[in-house]
Amino acid sequence: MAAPVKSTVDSAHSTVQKLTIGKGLNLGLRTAMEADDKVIILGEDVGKLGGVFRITDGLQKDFGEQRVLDTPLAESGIIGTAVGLAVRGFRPVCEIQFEGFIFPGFDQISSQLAKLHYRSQGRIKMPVVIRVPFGGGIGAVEHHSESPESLFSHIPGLKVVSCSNPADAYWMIQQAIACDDPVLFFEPKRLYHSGAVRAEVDTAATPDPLFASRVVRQGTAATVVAYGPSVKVCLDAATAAAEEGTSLEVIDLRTLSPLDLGPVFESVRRTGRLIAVSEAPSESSLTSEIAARVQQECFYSLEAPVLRVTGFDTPYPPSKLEEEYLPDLDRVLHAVDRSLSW
Amino acid sequence: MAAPVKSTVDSAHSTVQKLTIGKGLNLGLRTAMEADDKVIILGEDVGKLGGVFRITDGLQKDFGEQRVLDTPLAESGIIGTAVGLAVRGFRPVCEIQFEGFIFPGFDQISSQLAKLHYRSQGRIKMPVVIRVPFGGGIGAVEHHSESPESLFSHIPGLKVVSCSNPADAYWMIQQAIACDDPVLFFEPKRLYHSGAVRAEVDTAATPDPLFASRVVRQGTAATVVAYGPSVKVCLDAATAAAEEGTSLEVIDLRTLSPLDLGPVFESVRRTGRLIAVSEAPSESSLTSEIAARVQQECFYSLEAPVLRVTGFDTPYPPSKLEEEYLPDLDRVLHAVDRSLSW
Amino acid sequence: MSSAEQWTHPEPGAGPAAQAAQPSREQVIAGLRATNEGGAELTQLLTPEGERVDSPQFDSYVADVDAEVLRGLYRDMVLVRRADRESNAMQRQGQLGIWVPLLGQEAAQIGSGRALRKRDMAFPSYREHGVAFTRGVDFKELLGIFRCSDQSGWDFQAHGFHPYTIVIGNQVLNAAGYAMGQKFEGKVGDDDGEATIVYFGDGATSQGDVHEGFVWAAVYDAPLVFFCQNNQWAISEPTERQSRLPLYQRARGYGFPGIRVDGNDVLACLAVTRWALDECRHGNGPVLIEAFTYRMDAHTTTDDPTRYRLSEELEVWKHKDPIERVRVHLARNGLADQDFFDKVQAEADDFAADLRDFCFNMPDPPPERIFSEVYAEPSPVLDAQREEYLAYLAGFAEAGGH
Amino acid sequence: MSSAEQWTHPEPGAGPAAQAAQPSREQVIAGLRATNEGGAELTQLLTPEGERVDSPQFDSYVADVDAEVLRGLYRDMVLVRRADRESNAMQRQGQLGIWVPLLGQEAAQIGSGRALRKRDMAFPSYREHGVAFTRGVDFKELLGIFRCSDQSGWDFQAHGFHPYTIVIGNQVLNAAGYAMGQKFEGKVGDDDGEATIVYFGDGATSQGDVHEGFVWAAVYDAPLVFFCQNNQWAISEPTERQSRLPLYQRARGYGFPGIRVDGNDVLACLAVTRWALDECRHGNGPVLIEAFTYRMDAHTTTDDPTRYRLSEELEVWKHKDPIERVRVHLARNGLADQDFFDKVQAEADDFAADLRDFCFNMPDPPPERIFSEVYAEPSPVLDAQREEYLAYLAGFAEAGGH
Ligand SMILES: Cc1ncc(C[n+]2csc(CCOP(=O)(O)OP(=O)(O)O)c2C)c(N)n1
Ligand SMILES: Cc1ncc(C[n+]2csc(CCOP(=O)(O)OP(=O)(O)O)c2C)c(N)n1
Ligand SMILES: [Mg+2]
Ligand SMILES: [Mg+2]
Repeated sequence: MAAPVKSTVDSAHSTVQKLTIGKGLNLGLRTAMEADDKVIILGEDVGKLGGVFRITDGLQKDFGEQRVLDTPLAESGIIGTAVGLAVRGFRPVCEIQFEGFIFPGFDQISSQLAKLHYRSQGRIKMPVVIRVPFGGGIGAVEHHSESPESLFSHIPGLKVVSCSNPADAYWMIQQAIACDDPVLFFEPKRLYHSGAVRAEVDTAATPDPLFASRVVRQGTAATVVAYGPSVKVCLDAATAAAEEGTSLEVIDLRTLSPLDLGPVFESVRRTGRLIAVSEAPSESSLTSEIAARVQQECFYSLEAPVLRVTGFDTPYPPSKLEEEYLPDLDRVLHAVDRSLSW
Repeated sequence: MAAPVKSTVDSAHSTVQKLTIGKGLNLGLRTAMEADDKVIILGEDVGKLGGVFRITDGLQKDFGEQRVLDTPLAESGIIGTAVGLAVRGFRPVCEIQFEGFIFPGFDQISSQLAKLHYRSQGRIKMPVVIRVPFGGGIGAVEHHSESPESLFSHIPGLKVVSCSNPADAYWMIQQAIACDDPVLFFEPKRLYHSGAVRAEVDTAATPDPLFASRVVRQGTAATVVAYGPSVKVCLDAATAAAEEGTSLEVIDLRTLSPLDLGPVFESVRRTGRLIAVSEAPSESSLTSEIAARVQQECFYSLEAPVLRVTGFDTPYPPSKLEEEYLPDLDRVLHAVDRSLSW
Repeated sequence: MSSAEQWTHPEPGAGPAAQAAQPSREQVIAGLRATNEGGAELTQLLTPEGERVDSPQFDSYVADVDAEVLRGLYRDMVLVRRADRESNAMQRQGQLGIWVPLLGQEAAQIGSGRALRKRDMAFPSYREHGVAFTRGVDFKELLGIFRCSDQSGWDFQAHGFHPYTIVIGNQVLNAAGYAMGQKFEGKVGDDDGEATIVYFGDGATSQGDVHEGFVWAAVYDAPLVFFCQNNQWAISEPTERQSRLPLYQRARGYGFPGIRVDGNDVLACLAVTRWALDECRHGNGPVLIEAFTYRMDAHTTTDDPTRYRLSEELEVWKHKDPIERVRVHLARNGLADQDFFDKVQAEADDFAADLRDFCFNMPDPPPERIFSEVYAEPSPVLDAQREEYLAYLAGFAEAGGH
Repeated sequence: MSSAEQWTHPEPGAGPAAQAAQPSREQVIAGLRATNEGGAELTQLLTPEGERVDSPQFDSYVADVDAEVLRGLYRDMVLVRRADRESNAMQRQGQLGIWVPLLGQEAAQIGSGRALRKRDMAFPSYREHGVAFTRGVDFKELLGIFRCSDQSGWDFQAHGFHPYTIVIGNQVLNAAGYAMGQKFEGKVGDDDGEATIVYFGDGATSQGDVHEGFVWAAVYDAPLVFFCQNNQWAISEPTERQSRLPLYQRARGYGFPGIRVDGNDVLACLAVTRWALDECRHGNGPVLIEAFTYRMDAHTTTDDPTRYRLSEELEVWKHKDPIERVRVHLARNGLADQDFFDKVQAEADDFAADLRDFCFNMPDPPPERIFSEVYAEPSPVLDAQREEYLAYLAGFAEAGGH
């Protein structure tokens, strides 16, 4: 394993910066590239353009064309060569332009990336990160708003995480790069440049571990668990609920595989109620898994079944309808009401 | 929609034949091809060889090279051209040689096959069947024993089914071909030629609907739900349990998406206990979905949490270890015991 | 099937190659990417200056193109450009979520689109508004996609025009399958044969699906024209990021003809595509056409090309404008007078105004659309979801608004 | 990087082409698939009759191959064939779950494998037991895969030999990435440069991944030799189901050299692969080699080739046997005596006996192996699953057996 991520305190400058998620990722990537010259970035348009979301902005200029590669247009190629680069000792960070375009690379992910460590009895490490902007709410055309993360959480050998705020963006991307396992890194694209989640990030702080969930708001009446873009929705819902006297506990899952459900179990044992929120379709999904495990671990604590607020089991609709499709504050609160009145 | 599958009684001959699952599929394919000359078969080695499992044996000889196509070696090509053939009005039946090789075709499945009907507002039908031999227990090398069906059940726009016996093999493949939606058809490869499930099939009978679950053994103490190759395991377990005085109800899921959980809910309301069995890894899987929905629908009926007996969350191990990896009679009974003593 | 050997050493665009290069203007921009690389191998019938050059190989394919037809092609191009610009503007005004401009690619699209016959089938990517126009698809029907109220509006069968495909390369395999179907149905083999054309970009050539489309079409002798619009850019990446060789030469490895045509020359695009379709109709397909053209605007309205390309490059290509050369040709040769040009302009303005009007008044789809047409046959699980959601919405309505 | 133009009209295997065709025997089997299609374009240094033919282009690459080296190549081939036959037999006896025979492909594998240097890297498919041998991988270490007690046993880094890859085409992209890494690390550019070789079959050429591997390697000038063993069959499908053209010509569309070598000629395979690796070491990669050979046995032990090919075809190819021609060459030219051949045979028998012994005594892996090495860093969820399962097993043990 590469050295664990640590902060480098530079006493001459303040270590606190106000960052968006996008800037947090950019700075995190830069820091990781400075720390280890085996870290390279691969993807479509990640070079001069800095990626269509500008997450890799400025990196090719500063690190050169052999560390930030504008690749040919093919996702299996991006991931398949990243696997080979990892065999050679590199730590590739792939950018998939939009989550809807990860599928041509699915085979390399499931057949090679996920399995080479196992197949080689641990001789081959796969420290590859695949960054995936995901989720809806940006008014886009087809294939630009989906949430396929559950698929990857079903594949053994992969690790899957998602960040929901600038500090996590900054730290988690570095931790993912430092991790010797392949990490699918899901980024909440609609929040990339959102002022609403902009926050001060102390680059000298000690980050939480990568594969750990976090209680982001404490409460007593019911537990709400979410990840990525839905965390903000749930926090807003909790604020609204509080105004009406209902105290919600909100947990940011952060790690989608392996799941760290300890904090969820602990919370549900107190509240007796759980609402799992995700933009993905519900069938055979992460929220199914959460429900399945919570009903088993907290069987005697549950006062209502685990309820789910998710995207519907349809293709992502024309985005004029996405406000209807995506879990929003109202739907979360509606589920809370149902849970409370079960 | 093509005409619904009906039996054609031929009074001169007996309509009852003793068939394996493999023969049932072969006969079902033949019958479908005779009934509709738009039905064509595509895949690797499906022609002269009759497929590596001989499921398409004899079909190219009788229907010619334009109806049974030995394709170039590329799964995206097989599925992508099947999509185009369907646009043209054909009803392609693709064979994927082993489930581990479906992944190069994942993109065409999720981006085109699953979505063209929705995208075109119903103008383009996608009557494509993808036959996938799946599951373990054949002592094979890597990529030949997996159970990826949960992935497809997570993708809206697809239908997913699995057969567990010769009669279903014979009828369900015809019904899948007659269905105007894309159907992923998972076939329990280790049972293809198994005498243990060989059975008499009456080709003049009226089949059950395709998208319906079925109670295959009635019982009172606990419910066990499974599909494909696991159904036999569960039936054997029920027999063993009966000998020890425990009465298990066994349900063959048959349709994995859309799920038909009505019979499961009904059963659980009687037994109060459910064990869901599948060879697939458990995380974000079909068994998660079953648990999630059952805990919600049968909240007050459950006397124990829904338990799952599944493959582990690891890559499929070297097959010398598959007897340890796959749910077997002992593990099912162990779960039943745990449920009963919760 | 044409002999494989024939294409082992293809000599594409043999006829007009000599005249094709117009070095004078290009050489102005030393240090820029070689925008004249299309030169020596380029099939061209109309120079950027509007001069008609002879082509022994392809003249016969446009023998019927008289002044009227040429004026028609001019009108087509002016109309789609006008509609394209209007749509671009409407995106700026918030009426469309995004727009994918075709600016600069009018000749490639109108020329190839007009080469198709009614029963032929076209599989577009996402930028083929000009081809859509030639297939009789109302430009209005395209807007829903970019307004994000819809994913594909037209009747694909009536128009012989498949829905737009966004995932790069997918449609190439779908088109190969469709063309195989034409062949299996016996619709190939003589002058009346059917054919299919599939559109994709220079970037797309790297995708596995495009390769597999080449393999399938070659192995099954599918009546398929691969029409690659090489507009020099895949978003920010120049063609050099995808290939060492000119893209039309990719065909050499598969044993079918590949040819590079001046994609800004509507006449050459028409001729070469007719030839290619003809090969397909007769069972000599597939054929790869590389239309050498230029994306004169941004990749989409969300793109900022100043980050990755020099404006000088655009200036050079302006000299090769696909519409201007036809205009000059018509005018110089007395094939159209000012009145004609004015009328076309007026028609284009009306066309745009009408489009604008339509777009501004386009209704949003109802929430039920989320659930409709997911399947051809019912799914009880989904029906239950729909009912539950509509009941939930109704609850809000009762409570006095969402 | 070599000039693209150079390969626009490649003249592959220019030197020895004329002598390459051995029409007499092939023509016996009229009506069979044209097994002599390799003819005119084939690079060959040793005829099936064991005659050395000159090659102006390639002779220098085997100038060091004296009698001793040649005897070594012979020995290599005899040993791997013997081990292959033994493994095949052990499968029949239930000691292996499956076997993937290399019979007939010894020259392609030994010739190319012996061309590699220690620091080079090889990415095999699943049939490269001969290459494994040249990389110093103990044949025993291969057996676990086919006994299904293991998925890859050797130390890939020490041997410069990647794990077997079963999913067709995957390894081609992985190898391209690895070769890019060699380049990025500055290990390319002179005689001491490193290179990578990747093995795949004729059927694999249809896969998108192989195409993308071509694209990547070409665009990044990766030091990668694509070594396609065209053994004429992809299970039951002849090469005609994959391509109209000889496969080496696929390279033409990408702008790098493609060459067809007699895959049953160990000397030619050695020479051509050395040349190709040399190109790569110097930064002129990639290169595609098509080794024209024949799968003399079934696809695997589960396959029944009588269902899809005529035994006459096999008979013809027996005349081209890769080992026999070296034996004849050595004998006729007095480079080896009977004693040598006897010794090699005895060594091969010992080799096989040892293998057999090892295989029959191979232990099964413990249940914990299921859970080990899934991740490099711990996964608590999986650890819990392991503990639970081991406890469950222990429960059985306590209760007196599973
Ligand atoms: C599989 C896939 N990957 C990435 C994208 C994102 N994307 C959209 S257009 C584009 C560039 C396409 O370039 P080209 O093929 O040259 O077509 P052009 O846009 O120039 O017409 C990219 C990378 C996509 N749509 N599909
Ligand atoms: C993606 C994928 N599809 C299908 C298979 C099943 N399969 C194994 S070997 C083979 C044929 C390979 O033929 P070729 O590439 O010529 O190699 P050969 O076996 O002849 O050495 C097939 C179809 C596979 N392993 N991977
Ligand atoms: Mg382009
Ligand atoms: Mg082969």
